[in-house]
Amino acid sequence: MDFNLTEEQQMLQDMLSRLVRDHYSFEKRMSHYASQEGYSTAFWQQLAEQGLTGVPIDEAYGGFGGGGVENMLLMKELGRGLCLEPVLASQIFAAGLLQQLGNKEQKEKILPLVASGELKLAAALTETNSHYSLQHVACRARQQGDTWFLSGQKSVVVGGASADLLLVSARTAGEQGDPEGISLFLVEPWAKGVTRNAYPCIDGPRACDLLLDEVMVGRGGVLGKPGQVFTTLQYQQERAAAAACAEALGSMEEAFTLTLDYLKTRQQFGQPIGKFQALQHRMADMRGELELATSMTLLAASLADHPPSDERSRKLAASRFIITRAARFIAEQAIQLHGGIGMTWEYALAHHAKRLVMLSHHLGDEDTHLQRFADLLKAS
Amino acid sequence: MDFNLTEEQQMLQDMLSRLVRDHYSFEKRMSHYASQEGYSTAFWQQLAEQGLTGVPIDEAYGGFGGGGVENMLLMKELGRGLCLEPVLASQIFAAGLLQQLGNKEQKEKILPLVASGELKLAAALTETNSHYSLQHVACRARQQGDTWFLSGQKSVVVGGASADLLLVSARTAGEQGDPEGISLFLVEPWAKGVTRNAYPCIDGPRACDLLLDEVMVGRGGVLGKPGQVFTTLQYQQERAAAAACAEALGSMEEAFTLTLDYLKTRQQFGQPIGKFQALQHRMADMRGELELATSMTLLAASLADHPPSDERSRKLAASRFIITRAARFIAEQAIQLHGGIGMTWEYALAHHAKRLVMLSHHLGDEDTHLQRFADLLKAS
Amino acid sequence: MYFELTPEDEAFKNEVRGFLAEALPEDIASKVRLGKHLGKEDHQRWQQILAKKGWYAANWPQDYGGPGWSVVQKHIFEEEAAAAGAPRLVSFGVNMVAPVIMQFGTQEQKDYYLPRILSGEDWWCQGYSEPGAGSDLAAVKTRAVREGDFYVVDGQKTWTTLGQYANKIFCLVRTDPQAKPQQGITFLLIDMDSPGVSIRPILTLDGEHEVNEVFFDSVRVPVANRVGEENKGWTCAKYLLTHERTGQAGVGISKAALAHLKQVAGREMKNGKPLIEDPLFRLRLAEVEIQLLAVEISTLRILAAVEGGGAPGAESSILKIKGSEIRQAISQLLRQALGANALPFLQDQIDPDFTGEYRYTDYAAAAASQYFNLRKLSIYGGSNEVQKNIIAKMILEL
Amino acid sequence: MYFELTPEDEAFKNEVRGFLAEALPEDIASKVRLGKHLGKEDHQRWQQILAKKGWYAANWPQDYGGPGWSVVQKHIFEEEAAAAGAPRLVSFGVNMVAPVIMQFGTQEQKDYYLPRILSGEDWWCQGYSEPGAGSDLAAVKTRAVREGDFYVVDGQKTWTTLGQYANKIFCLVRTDPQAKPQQGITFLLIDMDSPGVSIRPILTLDGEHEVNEVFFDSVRVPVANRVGEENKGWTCAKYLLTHERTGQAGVGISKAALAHLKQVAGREMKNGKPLIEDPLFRLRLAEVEIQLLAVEISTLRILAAVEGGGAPGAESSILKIKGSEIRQAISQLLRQALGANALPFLQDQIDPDFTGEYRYTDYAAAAASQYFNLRKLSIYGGSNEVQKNIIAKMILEL
Repeated sequence: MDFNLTEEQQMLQDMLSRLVRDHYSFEKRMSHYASQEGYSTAFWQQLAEQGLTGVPIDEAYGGFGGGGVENMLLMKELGRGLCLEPVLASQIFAAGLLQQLGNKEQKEKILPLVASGELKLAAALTETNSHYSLQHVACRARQQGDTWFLSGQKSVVVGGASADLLLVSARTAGEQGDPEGISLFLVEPWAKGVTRNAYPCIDGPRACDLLLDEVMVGRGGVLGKPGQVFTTLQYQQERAAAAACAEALGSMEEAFTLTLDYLKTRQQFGQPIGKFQALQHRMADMRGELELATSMTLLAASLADHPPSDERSRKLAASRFIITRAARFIAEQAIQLHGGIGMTWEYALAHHAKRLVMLSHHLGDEDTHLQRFADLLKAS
Repeated sequence: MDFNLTEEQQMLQDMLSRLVRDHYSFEKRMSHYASQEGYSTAFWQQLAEQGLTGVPIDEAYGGFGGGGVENMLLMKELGRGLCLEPVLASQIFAAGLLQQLGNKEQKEKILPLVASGELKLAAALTETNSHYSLQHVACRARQQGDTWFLSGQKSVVVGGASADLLLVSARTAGEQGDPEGISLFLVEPWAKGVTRNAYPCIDGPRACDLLLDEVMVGRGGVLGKPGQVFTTLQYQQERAAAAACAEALGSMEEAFTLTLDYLKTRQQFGQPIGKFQALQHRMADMRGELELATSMTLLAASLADHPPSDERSRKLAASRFIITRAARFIAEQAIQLHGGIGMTWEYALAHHAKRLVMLSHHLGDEDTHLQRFADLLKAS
Repeated sequence: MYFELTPEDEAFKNEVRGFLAEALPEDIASKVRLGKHLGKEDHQRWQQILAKKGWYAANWPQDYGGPGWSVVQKHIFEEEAAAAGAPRLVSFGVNMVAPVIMQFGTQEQKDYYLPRILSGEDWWCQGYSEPGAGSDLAAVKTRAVREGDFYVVDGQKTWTTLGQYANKIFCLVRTDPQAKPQQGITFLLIDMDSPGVSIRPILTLDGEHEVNEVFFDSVRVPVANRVGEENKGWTCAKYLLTHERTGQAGVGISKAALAHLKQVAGREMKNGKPLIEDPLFRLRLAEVEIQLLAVEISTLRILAAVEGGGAPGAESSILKIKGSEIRQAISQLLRQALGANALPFLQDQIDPDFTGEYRYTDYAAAAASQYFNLRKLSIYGGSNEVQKNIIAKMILEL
Repeated sequence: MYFELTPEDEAFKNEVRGFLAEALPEDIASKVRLGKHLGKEDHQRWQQILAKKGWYAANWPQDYGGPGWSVVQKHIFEEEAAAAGAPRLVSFGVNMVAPVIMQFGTQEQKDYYLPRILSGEDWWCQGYSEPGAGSDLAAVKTRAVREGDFYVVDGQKTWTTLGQYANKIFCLVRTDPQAKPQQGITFLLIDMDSPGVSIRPILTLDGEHEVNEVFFDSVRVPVANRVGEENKGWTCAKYLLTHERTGQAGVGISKAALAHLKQVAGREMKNGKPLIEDPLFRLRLAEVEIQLLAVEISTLRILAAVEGGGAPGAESSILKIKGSEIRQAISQLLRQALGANALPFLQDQIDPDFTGEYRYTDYAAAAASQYFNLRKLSIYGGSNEVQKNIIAKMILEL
């Protein structure tokens, strides 16, 4: 049992922390949000130059070879700064899929470009009716000789707006809802038959919907064994969820700090409102949730790369449940304790609150995780 | 819409309130609890003399002919005094069953004695494995000519210890769990083959287990149509639950008042603890729950005698959910706000708390009622 | 004791339903149901329809042009209006400043202002909160110095809801800085187009312009615009706050929102089945519906007490708390029901005049925005914490 | 960063398991699992088994006879002991007064008292709370007046847990009534059989005799029994409170209780199926198990920090709150699982020496009593409200 960071991990954390602090003030964040790309290409460049876009990528492909803990450190600091760059979507989620499902040729061709930040990926796995389930795939791929033709739609692909290459799940066999028969394809967003509608999400990042109309994918664009990728998608979604816990934790810590500072300065009824016992106890409750969320983020990080097992899935669901619940509680209470000012666009807290609440819409909400844990409950 | 009591109802309430206040101090209550019978035969006598044991009984049989509202008034005051007499079990629950299922002869023979307080009833419907469900009946009745032979067990029959006549459900057809095939029989507790094991419940009243070994019941002891009584049992259990809401409300009001008084007098850190904002807000929360519980008790009383319908069942489940939740919250918080003193046997509050918490073990707990409401949820 | 409506009230309910079915413009109702924003024009159109029917100033005495409804009738109207998707009335004029003017105003003020409120000629906004005076209203700093027949007003108000539409603002201003906080405050009626009044929008976290800052720079306000005595404004403020709290439970709105939520849950899919058939989501729905039922009955009880001549006491604080929690819970479930489809932030699709094609469905567009917007329910009109203080002090005497 | 045990700790765990399997008397373990009461004899028997193994005073430095365990080893022991059904140690002697004597006592006191604690010769109880001093410990009124080489003690203590078994009591007494509340308090060791000491049982709501009132009527206590300086008792009290709070999360106990709950839910039936298959009950179980996991990891993090040389700060208040909530929640679910079978109150079936037939099942007998008894968890050792005050003050600096 050891909760300490290695020297290398400590350095990584310090580097990230400095970078975010120096280059991602709230004002800058809001101008990145309003920019054409919806994030800072300059900051992305900085991450790339310092090798940070390569943190989650295998060393064999020019990355840092980081695991769950490194991804945690990365996302926690980016979460603290409400950073908008598609690090989770591209470098962790999609690149991780590629690492697990891609063949040598695919990985050698693509991953070095991802590690260096030159090429961004996005995993397009969900559809309007899938409600966090990766097995409800209606999008279909039809094989003709060596070529596949993809048709259907993909919905709310986070990071998809800026992606240079998409990993699209489509059904090659079975009926909607079957875990069997799902395949994964590499699709270029500007390929014929692809329509991409991009928009910002309410919590900051950009996403897109994809319309696929007989999109051609050659043999080199098939990832993994056709029809057999569901368990890997699930496994990788859990890995991404572990990293997302860390992002939320960074944001929670910041929201908590902003609120604590506010309670110490805001005067009402002749004293700082932090002197009111009811508010003190609320803050104590929030601090308690933060403590549990911190623990479960660490647990998730330590389990993310374990081989698939019910035990790992169970504990990752538990982590995710604790974090989404804590995130919403802290977000709602932080607004409440601020009063009106906590609801204003001009104030960082409001954007943390949105991020924290909407977190549950990305990789499964509280009830999804609670139900999953209950399904995997051990009888003794 | 009218929430006012009629003059007659107001008189009933005043009479009860005075009776309980004058004859049921906490000290007396505890000595009744410790007595042979586990309740006050003298108080029962007083109730009978003032016609109060007849409140729920039809006028045709010497009762007051009261409905949901009268039963509410009755039980609320008895709840306030933590009264131990089997009014709910005998006069409301069991007598109500008899009124609904009995034939003219049965009713004329039995109900006047019940109304006058001379004969006490109890409904023995549950078994160790039935978990609040009235259809999980394993106890069996076998017919031979005009005679039925009952064998099996009945469990935690509240009021059963002091009952002079038992209403026992037994299966005459079908398998355990079937709503069809359940019949109801009149059984004398001293009949051959009946073993009665009595004990106090942790919240005060006495109950008993019944062991039935080939107990003979003649034609005159069959209530209602054999095999067809389940819906009536269900309906009547809901009626009893509505009255139990009122009993809980009386107890909640008393627990709340005791706590409020304590907060105003108990000094810590140089002031009455009621000056601490965190405790004030807790009391405000409790007051809020009490408000909702009051409303739902009224609703339940007004619906109790409505003809059976999903709408009635749904709203009674809702009432019961609100009351059991409020009861537990108020009980737990009342103890917490008192500190150690709230946990002592010598203090009335502790017994209110036990009654309020254990209420959920009598006619279905929070989850039972929530699930029932969810099952009956209207889609729009 | 009975919970049913009397035949008269039942008839009134049918009359209200009939009227709403006929008179409520469908384009407005649709915006309300979908949680979209309403424009000034939407509000005014509906107000005028009501005014024409004589139902706009439902809370006014008949002498002033009110319909003379009983408490129960008012409740029926509110509930039916909400169910039909009518916009909640903007209350600053008709239900906030008007009662104050009726209670404390001069005859001239009554004659001048009340008809203009009824006709929709004036749109009022509220100048209560200041940057340093939120929950602690008695801390208002905006100064009004008497100069002959005028007060000269300097200072700043904030959280001024829909101030951008208003031509009038009622304000608490400090006229005696030496007095204790709650004394020395005066209640003034100010023209928004007076020289020296300026307004700046505050964008809320959902990107919306609903509230404003209002600045006063040497604004000259005739003494005739004062309601009540100088330095006695706190009396008006308290009177108004009591009025504001009543009905804040918003039962009708919550019932309409719950019905909408169920419809959505019947269309959204989870594991290949409508979400409303998902056992866990059903439990969530059940819990909020039960709570709402309990708050509804509690509201009726308080109304009945008022009808019987009682005054709505601090019990209305309980309803305010519970009511806001329920509305927030429903908005939470609606957001939750939409899964990832709650994420897209397409502001044009929430606009009052959007007529294009929705990204996904009409009901998804505003769901998350509305959830965030409704955080205000537990903050404004006296935060829920302040309400608990009131309960502790007024009901419990702690 | 890794959560696994080191091979050495893994070996230690196996050693502990082996020992428990062999040495823990099954009759005691069974009582613990079923939530029944333990007699004095049960406690003493187990203490002596541990003492013989050298594992009784796990928190003591090796110099005083402790086993020299690391923080992680202590945790492993506690968890394994709880899982096996070992009784929680009565901490007043070994883990409360002993550290105080080690830190503040004279050499004579150390030499005299510590071996008697180890051997079980002395059974200590705690004289902190008074009728007027619950959460507000500094308000103690029990007076000690110096007369030559003695203090003469008059007053009353309350909530004295298992005082009926004790021959010694450590007390906070007031030696300077003029001083400020937290000053003027002295820490005294008193023989329970001194003339003038009397004890009266307090029955708790579950009908149990676990706590007592202790009265002092002109009790003469040698000055040599004072720990630390006169009027400096608050220092000892604070030191002890910190010690008391650590480990109050009771993770091991909760894990054992949860395992027991699942077993019960596997046997109790609902709708003809084992309750553990009921979807809603499963969700309740899932929620509490997740929370417990989170508290467990948090405990490990704090332990690791302590092992690394840090001090357990006010974070232990968080664990105390969460830990007590979880234990209470598990006891609530156990009660709930039993349905109507939780109602019968058959005290003899909870007695340490009950050997008869259970009314229903062994596990049902104590379930409701235990739920009520465990309300104490959020009250004693500094109520959860006091813990929140500590968090606000110490961690948050509000």
